[in-house]
Amino acid sequence: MEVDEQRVPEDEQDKDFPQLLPLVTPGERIGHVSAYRAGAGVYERRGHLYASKVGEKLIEQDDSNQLPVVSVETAGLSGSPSVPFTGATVLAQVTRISPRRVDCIILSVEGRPIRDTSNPYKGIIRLQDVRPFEIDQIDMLECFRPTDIVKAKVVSLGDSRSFHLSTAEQDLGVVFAKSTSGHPLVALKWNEMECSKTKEREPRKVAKPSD
Amino acid sequence: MNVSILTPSGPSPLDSSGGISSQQQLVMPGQVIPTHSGYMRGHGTTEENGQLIATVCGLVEQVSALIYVRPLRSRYVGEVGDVIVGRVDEIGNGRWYVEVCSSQRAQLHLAAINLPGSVQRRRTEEDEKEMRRFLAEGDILSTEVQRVQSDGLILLHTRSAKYGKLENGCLVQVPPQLVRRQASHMVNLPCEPPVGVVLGNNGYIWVGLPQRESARDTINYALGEVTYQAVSPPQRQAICRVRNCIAALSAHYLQLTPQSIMDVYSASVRGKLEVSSLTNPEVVRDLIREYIKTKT
Amino acid sequence: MLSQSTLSPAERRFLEDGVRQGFRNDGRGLLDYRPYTVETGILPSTSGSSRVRSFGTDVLCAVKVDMGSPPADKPDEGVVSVNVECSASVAPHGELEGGSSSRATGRVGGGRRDDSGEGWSAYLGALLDDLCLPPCALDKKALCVSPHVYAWHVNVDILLLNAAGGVLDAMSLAMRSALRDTTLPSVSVGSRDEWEEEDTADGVQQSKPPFDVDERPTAGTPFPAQDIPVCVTVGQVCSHYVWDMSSEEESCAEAQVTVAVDRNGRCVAVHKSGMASIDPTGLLQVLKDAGRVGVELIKKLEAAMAKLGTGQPVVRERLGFMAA
Amino acid sequence: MDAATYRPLPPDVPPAPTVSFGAAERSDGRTNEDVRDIEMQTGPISSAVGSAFFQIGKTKALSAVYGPRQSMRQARTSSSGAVNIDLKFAPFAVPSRTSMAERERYLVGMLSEAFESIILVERYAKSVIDITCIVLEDDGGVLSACFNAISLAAAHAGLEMTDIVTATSLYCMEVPSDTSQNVVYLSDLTAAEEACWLSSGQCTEMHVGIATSGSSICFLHGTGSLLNPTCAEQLLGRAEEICRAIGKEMRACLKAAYAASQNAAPAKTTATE
Repeated sequence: MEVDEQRVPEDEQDKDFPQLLPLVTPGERIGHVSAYRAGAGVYERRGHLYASKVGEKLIEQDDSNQLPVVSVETAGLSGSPSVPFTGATVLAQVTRISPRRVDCIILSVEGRPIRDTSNPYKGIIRLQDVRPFEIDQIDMLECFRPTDIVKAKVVSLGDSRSFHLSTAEQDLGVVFAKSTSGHPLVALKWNEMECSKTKEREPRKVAKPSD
Repeated sequence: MNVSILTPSGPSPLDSSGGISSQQQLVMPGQVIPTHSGYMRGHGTTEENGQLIATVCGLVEQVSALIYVRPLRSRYVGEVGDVIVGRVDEIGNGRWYVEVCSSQRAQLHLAAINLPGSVQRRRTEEDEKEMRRFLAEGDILSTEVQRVQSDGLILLHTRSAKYGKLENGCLVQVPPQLVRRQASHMVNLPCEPPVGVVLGNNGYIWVGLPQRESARDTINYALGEVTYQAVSPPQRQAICRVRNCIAALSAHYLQLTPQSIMDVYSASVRGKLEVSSLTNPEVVRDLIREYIKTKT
Repeated sequence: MLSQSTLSPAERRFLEDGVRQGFRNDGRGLLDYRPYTVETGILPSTSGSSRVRSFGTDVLCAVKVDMGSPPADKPDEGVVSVNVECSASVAPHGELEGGSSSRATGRVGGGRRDDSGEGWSAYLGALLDDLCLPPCALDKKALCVSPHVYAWHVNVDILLLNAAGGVLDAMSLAMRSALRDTTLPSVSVGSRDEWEEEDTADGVQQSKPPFDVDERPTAGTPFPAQDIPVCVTVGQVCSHYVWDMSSEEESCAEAQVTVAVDRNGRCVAVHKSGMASIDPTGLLQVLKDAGRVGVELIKKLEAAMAKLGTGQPVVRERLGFMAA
Repeated sequence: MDAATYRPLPPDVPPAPTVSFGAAERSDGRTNEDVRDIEMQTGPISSAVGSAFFQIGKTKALSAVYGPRQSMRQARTSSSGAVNIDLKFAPFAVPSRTSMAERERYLVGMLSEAFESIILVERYAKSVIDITCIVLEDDGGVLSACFNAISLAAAHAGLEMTDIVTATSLYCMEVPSDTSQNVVYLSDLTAAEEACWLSSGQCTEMHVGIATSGSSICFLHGTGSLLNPTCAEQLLGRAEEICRAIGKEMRACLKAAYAASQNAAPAKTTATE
């Protein structure tokens, strides 16, 4: 049954919120499959694209040969809660270290903090996902320590308890850590950090700072 | 629009013979089984002060020296070489967990399948990520028992041309005891138009479009070959009639072989029975009564 | 109505193509029903009982009637309570948390919160009570023996032995035939003055007048069940309407509409469930067809009950309780 | 209930509800088609990811959304998220302190089925979305009030949904007038009207949840003798009108809330770098 023509009147565009992009609410039709590709916050049904959350309608043209992407962006605190998905870059805090894997809780997904911390998403970094080279000589304790904040990429949804994360790229790894004396550590080399107070050196798998 | 409400009717025509041939001995748990010297004790039995006692209710079977009791109704017990049909339940650490109506889920290792284009090489991390592309959760596949571990765990393999994902058809579930080991389990029934049937030893039977002859002979026919085909109405009628015949035979606890299915199929065609009427228990009872007459 | 096995994409495509061609997996047309097998009076210790089977779905219903006091806010009405029990084999989905599983299996009955599946059967009981026993179908005033003092408490217990699609329909059929099989014993209540005199003797405790019950079944009055409706469930599978779905079809159904129809074709209740939304025109068409199917179902049910009524004791003894 | 419990009469005892034809008013001054005035507000509960307050007449419902968060249970086939609705009647919501457990469970069963189809659960794999709804005061029409409160809270929480779905309750009754059997259509009864007509069985009730931008029915539950296609068509037509009006209000409310949160946020930077 084809959903017939648009019922929400067009003139409802937002006269009194001039400075924002046009606001949309779930269910409003924002385009046709032939004109746009669906981005975040958009769903497709029977050939039409509809907004799936409250936010601003954004149309980006990333590369010329493909259709522009329409998405619904929600800035600010009321940003829609995000769930880790395969390929997302996340910030996680290490909770437990064992020889073959590191357990951590996921704090933010793609820059968006997870606001519901009562029952956080858990992630694990397996030995073979820490770095791409010399996998057999890795000593987990030289890469991570509990309470380190790690930037990682979600590899797969894993099993029902935790997501599988990986730090196998240059810009992934420890982004913030505290030394044994309790002071913040500063990154020196890709595998070494230095305590800001006691200048003590500690081994870590450090994320290359994106300066 | 036909609606019918029946009242319970007489006993099923088979209460007397029940599909059990006379010379086989039906034993109850605790019953002593007559033995000959030098016999080997099989499953379903136990030994107490020199006597062989049955532990399950079933038929005494004898294979050379081995004596065992085959239970009338139980979950599927895997044997090496059995052709079975299974449903992928879960995918994890390099293997598919396949539901085969047995005490535990069977396992199909990544190494035990033909890769696309049937290239022969070591399985890499990449293949493990691609597993869902070959067989996803819920998919139905025909496979063979490669090994049965001591704890009953069944290991499967599909390293031959005729096994793989099943498409264009539906699944019927019957008690595993009704599908014995027989010459061919993957058969194209000679009804008009032909219907492909895969008789799983574990009681899962796939009824669908006939398997393509050509692809089955080559050794390296990979999983990906099976695709969706539109089913024409006459083909669909034949498939549904075969499906109902299998359900009829299973309802009256009769052995399922390509021959028995074809007999019931032709009986229902001779009797000009509508496919939908085969859902009516009374019509099914008369059909089976007639089928038994022709058999004995 | 309830199916755990999630179908594979291949089975789903085959089934949906069949529905588009109007020819289902077991050969039925979209409107065809699988035959029900109905028995009544199978539990002698109850006031009324029935058993309904249809190709895998097996429902047992028993009605027990006892004397109690009418509810405070409705002093001139009796009480009818419906209670559904599931055997363990039927409700294994209970441990699947939240509603996610019902998305896959497209079941009627809303989300299940707790682990043991009670939530689902309790919800089913409430749904059946709401759909099949609204005031316009059952006049509860007829259940009152004497206002403020005595009224019948009718307990309808439904046991789901096996579920293979169309559970709500089978339950409503079982409930209607059990209530039709029920007879209310004839009761004579002590006269008013006996009541007064006993009251002062006990002080505040307000006792009830004595009543005596005539146990002979022939003396009782039949339960007023002729207007109780029967549920008819329709599933929307790839925008076609499919009646009396098997469990496979239910797991492919995007939405389900259950209509309760009484014996002269009047739609007495309607309930939509399932994942997708339906359009109003489709709903009105379903209401029309449901009227026709419901009347046919009830007429056939009455005929079967009449036939059962005559040969009742003979048939049951010879076949045994759980006969095929 | 042997001893009659003493229950103080509510101060303003509304006069017994009367049924009227055409333009004549109902006991509280509304015509048959009028819906009680509606008030809604987003974000009353700051700790929740999203929350909403919905009031129609005197019936008040407060809903809050927590999650999506890690699902506790071992749900094997958890390719899609789960919606877990918990509904409670405040102890003071209903005049008599009877236990509302059964009614709560019944309403939860209804609501969760509907919201599993509205919220795009497949975008929240392996997580559960907990939604709580508290009925602060029950003056009739609780089911649709809770439905609207939850719908608004979910939208405010930024959950991905197919549409803004709103619900309303409609009734029709056959009133024998001197000329002919006349069917009267009423919308949105108060508790007194419900008590008087619904329990006696003369009145047919229908609760409808409609997706406001596509006008398809997401939720439907009706009982009563007048559910024949003609009456149903009338009821559905009125329901669509009312639901679309409520939906329009909700969209305006959500946009206002979003704009307010933007103005409050100092630098308006786009969320993702």
